[in-house]
Amino acid sequence: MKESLLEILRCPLDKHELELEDAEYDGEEIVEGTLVCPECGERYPIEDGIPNLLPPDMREEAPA
Amino acid sequence: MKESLLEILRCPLDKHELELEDAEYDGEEIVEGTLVCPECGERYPIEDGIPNLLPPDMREEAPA
Amino acid sequence: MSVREEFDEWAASGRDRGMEDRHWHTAKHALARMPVESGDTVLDLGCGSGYAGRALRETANAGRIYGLDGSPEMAHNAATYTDDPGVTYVVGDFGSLPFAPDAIDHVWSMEAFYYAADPHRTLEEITRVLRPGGTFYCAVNYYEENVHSHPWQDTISIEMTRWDRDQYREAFREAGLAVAEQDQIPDREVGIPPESEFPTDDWETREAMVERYRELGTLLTVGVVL
Amino acid sequence: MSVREEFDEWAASGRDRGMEDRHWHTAKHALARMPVESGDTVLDLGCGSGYAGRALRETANAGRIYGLDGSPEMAHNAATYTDDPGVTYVVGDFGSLPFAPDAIDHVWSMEAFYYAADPHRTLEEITRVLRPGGTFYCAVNYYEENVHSHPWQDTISIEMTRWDRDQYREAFREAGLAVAEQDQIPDREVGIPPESEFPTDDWETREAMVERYRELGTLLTVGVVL
Ligand SMILES: Nc1ncnc2c1ncn2[C@@H]1O[C@H](CSCC[C@H](N)C(=O)O)[C@@H](O)[C@H]1O
Ligand SMILES: Nc1ncnc2c1ncn2[C@@H]1O[C@H](CSCC[C@H](N)C(=O)O)[C@@H](O)[C@H]1O
Repeated sequence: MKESLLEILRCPLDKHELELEDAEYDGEEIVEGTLVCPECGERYPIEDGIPNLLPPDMREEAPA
Repeated sequence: MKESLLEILRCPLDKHELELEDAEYDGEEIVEGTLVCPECGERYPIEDGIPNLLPPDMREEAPA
Repeated sequence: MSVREEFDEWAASGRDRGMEDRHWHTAKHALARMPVESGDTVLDLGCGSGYAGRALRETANAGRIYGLDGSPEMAHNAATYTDDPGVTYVVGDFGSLPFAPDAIDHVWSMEAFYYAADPHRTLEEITRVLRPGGTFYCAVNYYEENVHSHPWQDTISIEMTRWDRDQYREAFREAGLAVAEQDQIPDREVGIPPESEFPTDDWETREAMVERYRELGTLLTVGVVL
Repeated sequence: MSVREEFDEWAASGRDRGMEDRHWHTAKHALARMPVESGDTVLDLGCGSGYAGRALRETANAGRIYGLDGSPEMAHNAATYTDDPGVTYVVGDFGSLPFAPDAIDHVWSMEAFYYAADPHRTLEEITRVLRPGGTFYCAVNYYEENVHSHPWQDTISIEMTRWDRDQYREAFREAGLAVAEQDQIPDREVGIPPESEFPTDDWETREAMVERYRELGTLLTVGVVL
């Protein structure tokens, strides 16, 4: 994802703007990192360039 | 036309409500009569049950 | 010649029923898409024989249909084709609609809009008479992309507006109509003769006729009042 | 099973591309009607392989496409099918869209809406993220009138919403979306074998298959935010 995506992305829980942490870049693309909601504290992973903004209760890993 | 049509019909020139004059009825249908705009004084004929609400400059008879 | 004179002549010579037959091929598909609810009030602009409004009474149970036409002969003909008390014909001009604001749920117009002397003003009038959320279904065969329609202007004394798809969308938005859809509806019904019969009276080549009817079709632009 | 688990499995087994091939038959007609202008931002809800958004980039010159899907595998597959910088995939749920208000010009969704756990809430979310005048194009093959789709629920662990045409229109309006159009788009492309080959694995009779594809088709409901 591009950093400009932060303008439009919101926390799915409280619709607050998100902040980027621990970003790893490949050129302009953010490939890994974390999106943090400063309002509720929830953390959303960026994996392989794709942010995962599922509400936390839908995000758990599938049972192995 | 039905009398209830007056609720929705307006003078094409100034959009004022219209008043009915000289109405001839066939049951509930008004078959002849005149619609008058109390605002601008313009008069619109009802012919064969159909009101003619063309603006006056478009209404003249075709040259014979 | 005026709209009234031109189309009174058409009506007197029975062209109203001829247009109905041809226009129905594509009009019915557009009519079927309209979100008309039981009891809704629909205005048919340039109603001609009035077939579209009568169809919406039957299929969508529209409560009231107003068919407006600038030609008294057209309106009088239309009135003789029905005795449905929910259907009313009115003689009037596209430039100054004789209706109250917000009085109409949906406006339909087939093969008529481009005769408006000032199409922008007509769109503003449509926006005025429609309630918020009401739709304007505007269907035309005469438009820029349909090159086969261009010569039509030479056969008629009224000046016609030949917008392209973009111009329709832009003009709708200027008048306060959000564009919800734009589509070209093919006519799959008109019979196209085999190659060997071309040229016909109307068509140089079969290819041109196929393009006109099966590919270009009727341009439909749908606007919604915000 | 959750949406994520169910559809991760579909994605892993390549069903994303299979759906793309089949859905394209009707989706392309609905996509072609969308009033997307050059530079517009479009959100594809339940994007699967992401083909619809990519098509709107090419044909309508959309400025930005966001493909949202609840299945990480679907989103990751979709990302591998393009390197267009105007296209972005996001994992998220229909119940709480991770976007700012008024951020989106048009929302598209094909064969996905009825998986929403609370479809009314999803419609409210769509209304929230769309700007006034923005459209929601909602296309589904699973709906009440399509009796041939009813058994699909038995093959999937997620509860599906089976509204009829009226229920779609009513729910749109409740959520603040004016209904601009409703249509059933036939699939004229899927091959239907000759009578002698029925019953097939999937179809008892040829008549049923014709009804499903050529007559009932894909239900499209278009809403506009007032
Ligand atoms: N400025 C104007 N005001 C009102 N009606 C007009 C008009 N210009 C043209 N018309 C009417 O528009 C009609 C166009 S012909 C189309 C008729 C009908 N809708 C159909 O599909 O067959 C004619 O009946 C003509 O009288
Ligand atoms: N609640 C939910 N939130 C987000 N995505 C969902 C969802 N429920 C289902 N989906 C996604 O919706 C898609 C339905 S399959 C349709 C995919 C694509 N639109 C096409 O036309 O082929 C799947 O990819 C699934 O993961």
